[in-house]
Amino acid sequence: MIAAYLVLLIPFIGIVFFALAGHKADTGKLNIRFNAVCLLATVWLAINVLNQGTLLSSGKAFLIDPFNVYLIVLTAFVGLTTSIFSSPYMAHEKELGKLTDKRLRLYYSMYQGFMLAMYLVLTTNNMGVMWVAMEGATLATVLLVSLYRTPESIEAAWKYFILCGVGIAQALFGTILLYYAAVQVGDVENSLLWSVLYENASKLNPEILEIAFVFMLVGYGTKIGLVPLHNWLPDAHSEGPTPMSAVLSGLLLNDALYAVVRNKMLVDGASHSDMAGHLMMGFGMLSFLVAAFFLHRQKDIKRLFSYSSIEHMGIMTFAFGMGGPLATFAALLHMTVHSLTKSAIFVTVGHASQVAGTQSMDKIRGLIKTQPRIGWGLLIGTVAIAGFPPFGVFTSEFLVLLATMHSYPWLTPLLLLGIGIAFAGLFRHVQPMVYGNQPEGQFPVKANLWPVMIHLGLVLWLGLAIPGFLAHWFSQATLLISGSTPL
Amino acid sequence: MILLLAYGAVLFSFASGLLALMMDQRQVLLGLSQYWFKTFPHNHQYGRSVLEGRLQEAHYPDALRQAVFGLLGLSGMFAVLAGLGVMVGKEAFTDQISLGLPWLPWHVRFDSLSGFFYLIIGIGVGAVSLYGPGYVRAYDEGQHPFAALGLFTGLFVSGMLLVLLADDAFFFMIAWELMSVASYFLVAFQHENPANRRAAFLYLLMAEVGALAIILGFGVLASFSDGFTFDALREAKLSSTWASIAFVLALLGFGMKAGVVPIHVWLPEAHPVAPSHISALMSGVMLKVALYGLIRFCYDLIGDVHWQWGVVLLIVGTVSALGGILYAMMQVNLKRLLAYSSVENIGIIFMVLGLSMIFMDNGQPQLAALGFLAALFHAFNHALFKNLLFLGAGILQHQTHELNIDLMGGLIRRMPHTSKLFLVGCMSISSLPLFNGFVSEWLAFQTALQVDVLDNGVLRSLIPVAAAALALTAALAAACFVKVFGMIFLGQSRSRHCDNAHEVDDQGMLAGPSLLAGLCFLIGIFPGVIISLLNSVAGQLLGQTLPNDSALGWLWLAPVSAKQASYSPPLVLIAALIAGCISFWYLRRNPATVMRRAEPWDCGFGGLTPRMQYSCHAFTMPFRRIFANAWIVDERIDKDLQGAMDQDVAAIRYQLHIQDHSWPRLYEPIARGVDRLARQVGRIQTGNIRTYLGYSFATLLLLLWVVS
Amino acid sequence: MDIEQQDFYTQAILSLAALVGLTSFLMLGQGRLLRLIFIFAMQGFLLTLTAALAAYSLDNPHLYISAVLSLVLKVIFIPWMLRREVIQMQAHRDIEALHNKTTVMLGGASLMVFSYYVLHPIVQTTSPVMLNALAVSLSVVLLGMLLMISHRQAVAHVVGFMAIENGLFFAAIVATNGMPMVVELGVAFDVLVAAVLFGIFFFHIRTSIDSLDVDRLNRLHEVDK
Amino acid sequence: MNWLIAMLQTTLFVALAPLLAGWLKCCKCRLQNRKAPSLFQPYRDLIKLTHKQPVVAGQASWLFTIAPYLVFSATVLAATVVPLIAVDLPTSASADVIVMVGFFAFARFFLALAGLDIGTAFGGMGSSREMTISSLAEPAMLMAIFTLTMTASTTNLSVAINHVLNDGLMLRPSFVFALLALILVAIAETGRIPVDNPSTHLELTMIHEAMILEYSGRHLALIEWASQLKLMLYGVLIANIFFPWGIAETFTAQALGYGLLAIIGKLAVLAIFLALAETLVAKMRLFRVQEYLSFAYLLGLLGMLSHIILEASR
Repeated sequence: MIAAYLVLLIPFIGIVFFALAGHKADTGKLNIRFNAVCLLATVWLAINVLNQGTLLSSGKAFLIDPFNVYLIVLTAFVGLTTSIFSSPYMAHEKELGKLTDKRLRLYYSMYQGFMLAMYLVLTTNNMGVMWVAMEGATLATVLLVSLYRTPESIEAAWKYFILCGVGIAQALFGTILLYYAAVQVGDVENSLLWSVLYENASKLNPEILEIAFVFMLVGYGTKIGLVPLHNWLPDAHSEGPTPMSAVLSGLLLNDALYAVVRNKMLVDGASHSDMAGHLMMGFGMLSFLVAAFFLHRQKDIKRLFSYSSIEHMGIMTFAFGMGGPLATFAALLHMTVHSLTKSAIFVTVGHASQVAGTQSMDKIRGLIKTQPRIGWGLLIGTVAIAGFPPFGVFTSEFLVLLATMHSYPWLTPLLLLGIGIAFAGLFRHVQPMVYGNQPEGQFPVKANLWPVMIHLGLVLWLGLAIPGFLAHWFSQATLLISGSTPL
Repeated sequence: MILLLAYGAVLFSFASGLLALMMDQRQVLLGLSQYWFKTFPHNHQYGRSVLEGRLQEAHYPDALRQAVFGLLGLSGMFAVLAGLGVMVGKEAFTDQISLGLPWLPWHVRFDSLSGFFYLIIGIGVGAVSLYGPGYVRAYDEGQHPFAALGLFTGLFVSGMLLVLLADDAFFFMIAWELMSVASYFLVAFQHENPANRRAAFLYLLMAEVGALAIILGFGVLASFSDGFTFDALREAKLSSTWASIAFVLALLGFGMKAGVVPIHVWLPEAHPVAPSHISALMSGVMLKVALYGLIRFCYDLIGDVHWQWGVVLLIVGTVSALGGILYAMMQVNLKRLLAYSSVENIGIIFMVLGLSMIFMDNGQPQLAALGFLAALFHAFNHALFKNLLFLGAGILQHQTHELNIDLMGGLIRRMPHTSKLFLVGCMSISSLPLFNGFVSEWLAFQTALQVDVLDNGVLRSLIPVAAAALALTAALAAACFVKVFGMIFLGQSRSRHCDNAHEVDDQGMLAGPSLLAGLCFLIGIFPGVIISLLNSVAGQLLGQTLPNDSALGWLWLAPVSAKQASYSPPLVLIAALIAGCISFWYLRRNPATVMRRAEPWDCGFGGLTPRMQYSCHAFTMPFRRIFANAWIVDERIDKDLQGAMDQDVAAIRYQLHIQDHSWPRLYEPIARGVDRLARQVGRIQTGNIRTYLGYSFATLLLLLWVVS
Repeated sequence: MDIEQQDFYTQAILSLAALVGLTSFLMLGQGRLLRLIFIFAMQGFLLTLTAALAAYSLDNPHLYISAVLSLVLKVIFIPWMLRREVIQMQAHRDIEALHNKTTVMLGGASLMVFSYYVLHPIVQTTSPVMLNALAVSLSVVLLGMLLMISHRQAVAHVVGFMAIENGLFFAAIVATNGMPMVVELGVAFDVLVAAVLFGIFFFHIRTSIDSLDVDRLNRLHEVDK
Repeated sequence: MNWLIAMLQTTLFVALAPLLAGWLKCCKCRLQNRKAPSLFQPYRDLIKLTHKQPVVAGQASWLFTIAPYLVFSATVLAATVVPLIAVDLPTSASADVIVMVGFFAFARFFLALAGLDIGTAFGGMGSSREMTISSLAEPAMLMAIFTLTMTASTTNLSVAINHVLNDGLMLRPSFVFALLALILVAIAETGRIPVDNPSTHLELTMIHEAMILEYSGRHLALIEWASQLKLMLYGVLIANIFFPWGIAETFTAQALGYGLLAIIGKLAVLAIFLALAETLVAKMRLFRVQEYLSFAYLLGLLGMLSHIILEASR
């Protein structure tokens, strides 16, 4: 359990430290170290979980089970690789004069703040604290979205702030309702603890829980980016600094979905109707389809990939909603591979827009000829995210498709349509950027592409074979969520 | 042992891909070799000198290319051996590789059907590996890095081989998509051309949609069984409706890859722009893998085929065959033409396969086996001659830097070897007797003519009509390839490039096609070899082989019974030789009649110019008039007028634009629809935060209303 | 349910609920920013009263902390901050003309009914008082959203946002006698930080578009003009 | 022995072909009130041509010189398949009717290539037209033949003829249609009026003649002979399939002699009909040919359908 406290403590120190000294020249490297230590702590935590099974802290304040342990490691990992990417990236931005010392301090401090919020969301056992942490994540990142202080970025940040704030307020209402339902059957003190709620789920009033779930879904769903609550997402992703987009897409959305799924487990325990699942399926499918169409109309490279995130979150929500071991397993896997792939893509996207000096896709051309690594990274990343094997995204989409065919065959044409359209939307934009001749005045930039290679390598590995411990966690989590395992 | 050979083929192709990555790593290799010889200084003196010679800067690229293609060749050889071995052994091998999902390792099964397609791939890859080193040398390393080309070629080949090995849906799809993606990168290889990018995009998009359809097809089967292994899927008990849905999905998916009309459009876009040896593999081999998928899916996994599916295949095949050859005829780009001709041949294969299904469901397993055999035989033949023709086209492109048939001409004198090889290809594809194309077509006719055994009147009248369409296709194909050969090799040269063209220097570039041409001829004469191999496939898959096809001895081909039909290519060859020799001898014995060369007849207008010749468009004009509705023809004649009253014609420009019907009828509406929908959907994102809040509000109210 | 039969606490809570609801309505129809802020402070005060009352009646000391928090934050700090900003930015003279005030008010009223309708299933498990209180807090939340949707001033959006928070707070006190302490503190912290951030944003928005009208924040759209 | 007879039959086929052409020309001249040349004039022409020195265009390739031999051999091979005077000969088992069509295609393929080889406009024109017409004629012909082969359920010509013989005289509607279709196709394929005119060298109407315009000497002889052979082949096909009576079923000298006489008689009559038709009908425009051939195809199809609907056993 010490590991868990450590995981929370390190970013907390980070916030304070960088708030004071974030403008120094080697802060980027220091940030990497902070994240690296954090990753070590999470790995330690993971080993503990692997050896001892589910961990519950003494005050029951923290719960580490197979469902969140891998997300914690993933968070730390993506946090680390993104910090590796952000170090030269931010240095470059500072050279260009886009940033001042003060803002760099803010950036690094809030980076750690965001990581703290993420860890807290995942580790906490208390649904209220989860909400607080989720709101904290919004607060930490909202100033980062407007870091460049351009009118667009301020607008995006404002929208992000208001929409997510209002949205997440609904989630609090849902949490209060949940609490209300819980205090009627259990003791007041521990009634918001998930582990307690989960044990008593069958005693809870299903009607209240269903209403509570609606609020939760709308609330956290805003953060997941479910259509039609998604409007903030492309704006925030496109206007903030790219490392931020990478962690937003790779981590924040996952964690919001994590929160929804935790709640769904409670609702499923209380009520025997599939209402929660059906709502999630509906939202998931809608997001997936609408985002697929949105992809076709994008002009900004980061907006493009943020819509792709919406699309994938839609798939995951859909799969979680469908329930069943296969779909749940697929959704868990998809969370992992999507995070890895999408953050890798954002890294290359960041460098690509630095190469071209713009985020406008019309002006980015011939990346492979200009800087082959960035070009190939973007292309391969897109291939991976589009769901081509042997990358892991394929595995999860394959399972989702098969599960859908099994349970809701009449939905498969929609899935087929959506994947096809989304694919076309992505590639019609990505291809011209990476291929073709090098335009005038486009030169390579200093870039560290190890994160991309590592991420894509991992995704490839997950596509070819899922390592034993991960498979074990996935199947345990599947058991927890859906009641049976696919094994 | 045989399984090891099969794995070896995969590994070698994979290794060749990885080796290609070493193109930029000469220093690393040099360091490695020095380290190696420093550690073990005593032995390998000879090897050391050779290796270090190769690693010198001047020799390195060539040596590496040789090595990469050498590995590919080994892979091909192993594939051939493995394929032959499993077909002769008539035994299926299974294995598991501990990759994949935790509860689903990759299942491997190598049986006669896989073996046969292994053989096809092996031959194709073997020919390409001979041809490749010479061909790719022309690429500028800075512009078109060999590393990418070699890597994806290796992956492409290993992907195709893995598809054949796969014995569960998941592994199958991984291998399938590996094949698609790798070939996508190959199509996009020369990506500075917009045509390449467009083709690659279209190709990948259609591959993706097709793959999804296949996954769903597997999904249907998996819904009725417990697991994704093919063994489990075979056990699936499907209702007739679901089986048909699965079939349609499979047809969509595999048909998209195989290129049946109207889902063929990626083919004529992608094949012309890929490097020629890759187009050869794609057209000659990859389409066969799609065919394999369909056969595996329908005959093996679903099991009991319905005759209605056969009718669907028959119709789709007929349309593809006719459409393919008609479109092919109108093309002026040689590789595009060949691509359309692939559509035609795939159509023929599908037709025959459809016949086989019809017979199968009507309780005629023997005739089903005949049709099945004819289909596979044609697939094999098509692999040979299409590979040959694409490699030939590659030579032409390599030597003349031109793919436009209308700008070639007279190359038979400048490129004698190439022209002979190409002629063999043209004759095979036109299904002329003595060549392999004819044998499979003959078998196809034999299958169609057995229609008398059926009870269903509709089928009885439909199949002969299809047979006549097949005849029309064959005749049109002959016309088409007369055009191809005539325009390219005969007549007078139509452009400067062709004037300066000469035969290729690289022996390998001729060796590859020669191998294929030789096989085309040999199999045309001794088809029994392939048929006996195929009998093992049919025996394993359908449980039915052809009756003793050797009743008349190995010289004869009598698929049903000697009474009904027989064909003996060796005898025909002998007879032809006798007739030819006699006439030759008789007519040339008089020394006074030595041939004299003179100017050709020019109607007294003073010399022929190349522009007087019939061009492609002129040659096909009668067809254009007769089958006017098969294309969207945009013909324009512009006249430059001059002189008083504008009465003198100074110059005439003729423009002809021919388009596939499927674009404006099918694809453009879809593209427009998506764009329009996307525009509508885009209106959600108004930019006004109050609207967004409104969405959120409305969603909340709606959901609350729903649950309460 | 007869109000005469309830104890004094319940009666007081119900009255306060009615007053909170009323303040929400008042805010919804208010076009002047300073008055809006004032009504918001009033609402905060009512919440403080409620918390204190609940703490007193139920003998629940940690609700006193909630009451103090709410007093400090929602009655004093946030209104003060908003007021200062509005005056600084010379926005207090802007009168926002609501286009269809009647419709909005009617909509608000129907929202109240809707809240009762939605929460009606709960009635089986709980006292009607709770239902009333919950319904009022839900309608405060919804009215807060409606306020944001109908007003164009950024300040009004912040007020709406905080009003939603008020509704939640009210629900927490009435229905469950407050959340666990750690959550309460966390929420209060979040609200505080949010308020500060809003202050920062007013400044940024003002400098970037020279106005606080959120309708002018519309560069990021995807509609073909 | 059988093989000997088969070779003899083929030789006979090749030898008689010019005679048929001569007879046809005779009939035609008579019908047109012209003085007819000798019946053996085609032989004399051929001999004359073989003694001449062939003149070949300067830029002609090896394909141009080899094509006549190939064309001739392919046509001879086709002739081996078709029973002329006797059925059940071994050569007809080595290849069936589909192979025969294949031989025709083979010959045509090379003839068309040869036409393109020199690079004159005429050659290209002839090749293009020839390929067009034949690609339309081929399906029609197969349709007609399929009717027969389905009746006899074999594609082996010899067996099929046997089948018709054994059935005796039966009125089959399908045969009527097939016969008509085959006649139409034969006219088109052998380049007779109204599709093509073998005796014209008018530039714009030539089809077959345009392709071989550059040939002379022995090459021309071979090609001429091959086309005479083809004419005879079609004649024999029509005669022996639809009116097989008289053909030898045993290999006695008597039977063979009768067979020979019978076929000569049948061909003579057929030639008269053909000459009559050529005299009465005018040549049609090139782009009417497709209508003509689609009519043939339609007839073939009708034959097939009437076989399936009216005659089939079930």
